[in-house]
Amino acid sequence: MHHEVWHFSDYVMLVVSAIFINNILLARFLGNCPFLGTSKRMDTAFSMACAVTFVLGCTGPITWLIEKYLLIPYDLLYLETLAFILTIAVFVQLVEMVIRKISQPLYRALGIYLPLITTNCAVLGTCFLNIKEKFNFIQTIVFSVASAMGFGLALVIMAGIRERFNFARIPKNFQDTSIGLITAGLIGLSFFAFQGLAK
Amino acid sequence: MEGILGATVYPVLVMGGLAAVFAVMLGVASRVFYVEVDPRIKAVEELLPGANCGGCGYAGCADCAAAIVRGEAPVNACVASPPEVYEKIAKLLGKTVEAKEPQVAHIMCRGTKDKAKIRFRYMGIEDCRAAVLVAGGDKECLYGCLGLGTCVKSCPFGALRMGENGIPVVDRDKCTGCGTCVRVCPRGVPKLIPASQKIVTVCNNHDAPPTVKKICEVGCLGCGICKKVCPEKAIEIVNFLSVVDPSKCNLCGKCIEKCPTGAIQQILPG
Amino acid sequence: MKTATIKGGIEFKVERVGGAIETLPVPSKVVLPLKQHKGTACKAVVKKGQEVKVGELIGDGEVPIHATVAGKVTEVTKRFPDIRGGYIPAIGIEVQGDAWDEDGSDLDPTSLSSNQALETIKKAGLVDYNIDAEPLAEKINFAKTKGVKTLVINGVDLEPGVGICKQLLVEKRQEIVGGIKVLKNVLNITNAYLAIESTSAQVQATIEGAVSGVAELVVTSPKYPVGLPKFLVKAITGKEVPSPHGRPEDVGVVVIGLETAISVWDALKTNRPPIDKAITVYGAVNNPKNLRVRIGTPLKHVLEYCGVSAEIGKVIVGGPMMGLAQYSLDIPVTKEVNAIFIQRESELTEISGQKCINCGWCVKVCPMRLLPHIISSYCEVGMFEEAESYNLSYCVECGCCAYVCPAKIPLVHWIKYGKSQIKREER
Amino acid sequence: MDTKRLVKEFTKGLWKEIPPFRFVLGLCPTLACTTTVSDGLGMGLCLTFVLTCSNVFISMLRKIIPDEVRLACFIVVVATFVIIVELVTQAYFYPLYMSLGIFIPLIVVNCIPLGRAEAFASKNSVIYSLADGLGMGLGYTMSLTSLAFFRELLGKGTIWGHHVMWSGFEPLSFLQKAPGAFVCLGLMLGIMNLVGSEK
Amino acid sequence: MFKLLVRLVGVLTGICVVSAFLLTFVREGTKGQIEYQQLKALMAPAVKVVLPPSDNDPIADRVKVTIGTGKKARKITVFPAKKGGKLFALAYTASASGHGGPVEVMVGITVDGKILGVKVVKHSETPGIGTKVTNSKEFMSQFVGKTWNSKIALSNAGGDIQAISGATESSLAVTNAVANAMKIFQVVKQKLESKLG
Repeated sequence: MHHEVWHFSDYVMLVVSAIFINNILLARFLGNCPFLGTSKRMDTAFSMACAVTFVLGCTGPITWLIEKYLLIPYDLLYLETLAFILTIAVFVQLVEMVIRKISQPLYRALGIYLPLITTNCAVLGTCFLNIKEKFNFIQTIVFSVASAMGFGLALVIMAGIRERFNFARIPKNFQDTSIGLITAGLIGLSFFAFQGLAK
Repeated sequence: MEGILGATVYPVLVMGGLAAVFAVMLGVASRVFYVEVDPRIKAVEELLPGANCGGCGYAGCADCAAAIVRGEAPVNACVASPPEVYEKIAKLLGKTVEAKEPQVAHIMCRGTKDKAKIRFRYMGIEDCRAAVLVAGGDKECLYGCLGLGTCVKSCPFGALRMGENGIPVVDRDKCTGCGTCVRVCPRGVPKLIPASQKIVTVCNNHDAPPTVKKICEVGCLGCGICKKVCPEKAIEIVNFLSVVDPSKCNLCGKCIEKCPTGAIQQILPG
Repeated sequence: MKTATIKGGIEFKVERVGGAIETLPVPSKVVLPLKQHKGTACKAVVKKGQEVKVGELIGDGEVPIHATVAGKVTEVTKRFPDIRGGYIPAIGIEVQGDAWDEDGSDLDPTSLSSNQALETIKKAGLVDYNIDAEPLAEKINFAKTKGVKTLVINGVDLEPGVGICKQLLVEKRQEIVGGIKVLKNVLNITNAYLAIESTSAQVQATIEGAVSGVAELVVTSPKYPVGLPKFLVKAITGKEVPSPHGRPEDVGVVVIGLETAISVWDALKTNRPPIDKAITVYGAVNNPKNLRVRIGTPLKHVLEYCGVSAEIGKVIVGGPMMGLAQYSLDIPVTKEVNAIFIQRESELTEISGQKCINCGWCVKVCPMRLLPHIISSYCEVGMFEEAESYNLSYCVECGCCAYVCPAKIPLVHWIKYGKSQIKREER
Repeated sequence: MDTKRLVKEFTKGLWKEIPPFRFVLGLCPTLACTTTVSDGLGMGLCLTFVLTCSNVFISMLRKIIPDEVRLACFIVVVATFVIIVELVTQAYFYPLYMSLGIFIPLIVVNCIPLGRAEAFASKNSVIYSLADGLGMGLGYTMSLTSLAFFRELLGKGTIWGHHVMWSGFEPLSFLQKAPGAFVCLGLMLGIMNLVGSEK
Repeated sequence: MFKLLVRLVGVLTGICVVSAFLLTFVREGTKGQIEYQQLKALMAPAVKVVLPPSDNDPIADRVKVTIGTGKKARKITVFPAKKGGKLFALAYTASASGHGGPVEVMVGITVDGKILGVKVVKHSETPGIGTKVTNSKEFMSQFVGKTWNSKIALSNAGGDIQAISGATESSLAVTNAVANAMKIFQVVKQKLESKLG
């Protein structure tokens, strides 16, 4: 990203790239455990996608601020991992507490997926990528949300396919996770086609 | 403040500060946003591995624990736990088998293909529940076993197998008396009986005697001979079907002798 | 003249059975089930050995049953095979005569008041021959309480090949017009349509001329299942009958069969209950025919008359698409029977056990615009909630999907199974 | 101290509960860091170190950590060892560090250390936790190495960088890409189930 | 409530402080080695091109010198090449802005101030156009032999460096970068020699 000034089209390209070309799940291998765990049913998958989008939309910018105003000035870059994961863990726990108190329906729909997010490498991974790609604050927000949407897209596609597994005669030993992984591979293969979108 | 010790000042201050702020936030939030939860959920959660792997299909161990306590998920819902954990959870929730007379399922029909009359050739889906939708089933008898094995397929313990003549057979060693077969059978042919019951009327037909005579060679006619000959008055005729009360039965075997169709059977020796 | 059609459906290349409606000779024995309508069975009011006259009341209940022949009651049984597969009470009569004792009255039905007409309809035991054989008096009363504004006379033969309505439109034009007038009068409405399947322009013009001033003629495309009330209402008035349990009356329309209108006219004019029924007998018979059959005539007698040559595979009452296969030829023709279709042994299809290949043909023909393959697949694996989320209960069971399925999947059977399981779970 | 139990806790991770095959956990590095045997082995050993150390320390601290900050504390402990690994690999195994890239810091959100911390170390004494961590870590290393073996052999035609396939062998480069990793793991899982179910 | 807070803060802060303290030691212990590894990965190929073979490892023997004073002060890493323990050449990087961003070049210079070689280490020029310059050995060889006080400029600016046609901007950037490097040669050399002792 060597442009100094970013135009609208650059942001569009960033979003397209994060969702399709470098899909966080299928191309970058981040967030696979919840991917396989929560893609068995469409409603679960959708809730998880929403929860991840919300958390990443918040923690992406927060970690960026921590990096910029705490770690860089005091030359503590080696503590990045520690500071980021601590922030994410605490943030997720806080949000869970708040949602549980203020809205039971929302908690049933979203909150119960929050503990899964702490251990979701897609979240921490995206925070690292924000720093690695030297994004500014706005780009960080856009990239974080777009990455989470890419995660959600892959999750929902997978859930749609896995719901249909019920109709298929899958050999017993390959049922569930095994066929899930193979399917994920095939989805990933089809996402290769999007690489033509980038220059 | 020189040298290596000096270098530790900022990291310690920054991380310590961050941690202190977070700890205060969490501590305050945990009080302000305190929500009462069923202590059993917490207890079950303790027993689960806590890996939040999502393998059970629920969102994390806490959710799975809640589902187990609510009774939505089986005690063994967690795929990542060894059997000991299941036992512990069952104990915790008081879901152990109570000390009562164990029950087993028994197929209350002997109307095999050669004994019970068939009305037509059924050509539909291999499932009893679907078969009853087609003109009420292919047997003349509207109470008997259709023999398509829905109970066999649905038994979670593999305790049922299809016999040679199209009537399922219960493996009494494997049967836990869970009653799944009773629930799935569209005609209620399997019934739960006390595991010690030895004499049973193996029929489910409630038709009047002349009708039964016409449609099945081995059905209970509801003629009442067994009731008459029973010295212990252990047999009742309920809606043209004889029912043996095992608590009164003294195993004299007179009913078996006299039954014109052989519907009353001794199913256990002794 | 309006035209109407539906989305989806199938255009069968089968000719409708033509020819004048022949009267079938009365058999030596008739059986009259005490339930020939949708509802509860009647109670027999005659005993074994009793002599009955034509038109004598033999079963009393919400829809009374009358003797259709003169003769001696040979049996009053509680367990006679039913068209739907169970057992129902029935009365057997040995035939001694088939004519009315005295001439019927010659009234002017249009002069009767609404209540008088309804009373007669009820007493005559009329049912709506359209589908399901609903008790007509009840249906009219229901329509009135719903404030129905539109009457649709369904002159479309639902099943492919059936030619009854087509033939009645030629033979009974006067009675049809009279019947519509009476029904409009009874329902106290002015707006009526007569729906017929498209035929030659000349015939259409004749009918239009006959009904002009009484009802507007609607010509439907020759597509199955446009004859189902739900689709007729949608095609004619544009109103959607709410699914899954809604009725045309809910949107202010009442749909009544063509033959029903004729029977109403006849019953009011002569003050007699109906004793015969027009049916089409076709399929694997030597002479496919439109027949007027005395109610209670066993199927065996009908088939013998039409000459069944090849070994019979299935005898289906109603028609190939939505009909019910019969296991006993002792079952009589009742008010519920519109047609008898005979399938050859060689034409029977076994279930293949193959999985859905997602060709989408069922989706293309489904007139309810559902996804039959997904619904049936969910039913197959026991996921009924998911099937319901694809509107399982909206299915009208017209059978188009199963007819076109190249994998020979019994889609309708799976769907019926799913519906029954959902009902079971609700209980 | 019970030697038998110690052996049991150690060996269970090697076959009976071998991650990620038995529980589908820690998938991201399993997929991303197995293009070559050396990467797989390196990643596995890094994780083994983190897992063992964090297990030991969490086991030691298990009595003083309050419930409200349990997750945060666990994650800090794990993160500390992850950073140590990160710094050490960077200093002495630079090529490995470069090829594992973002996945070294991401060990912190790997479900295995955190899961073992929650499930085992927080409930058991130090010595068993050590055995558990070591066993699980080595099991994970074995899994990664074997997966990497197939991916490198068939995807590149090499093992440990040496050409071993016959000349003219056309590598299935698909296996080196993301989709290939999913498919390969899915197939291995299915075959593992087959072997496991026969027992 | 207060007691709980103290405990929460105490434990979490305690663990974090201990962790940070510990990590600082690890970091201090590995710092030099990490820098060496990074520079080796980044600079070693360029150093190899611009400096002739030497007895020592120029990366390991790197020296940091400060150029300028006050706000303009910046640190430059210099890679010395020695033979028989005696400094005979040095290499360092300098940059100038190009078409897509800064272009960084590594310049190898003898102790007398004669250029031994030039190599681009970092650039973001347009692939296919700017890279014609950055990858061109002929273009780079034009600098060889120039001394610290000779004029280093493109031919159209009065110098004798021939730009590559179609990529003037990139040619200019490289030339400027080399010129920038030569400007500070004297200072760098002095500071280096004083540091090496």
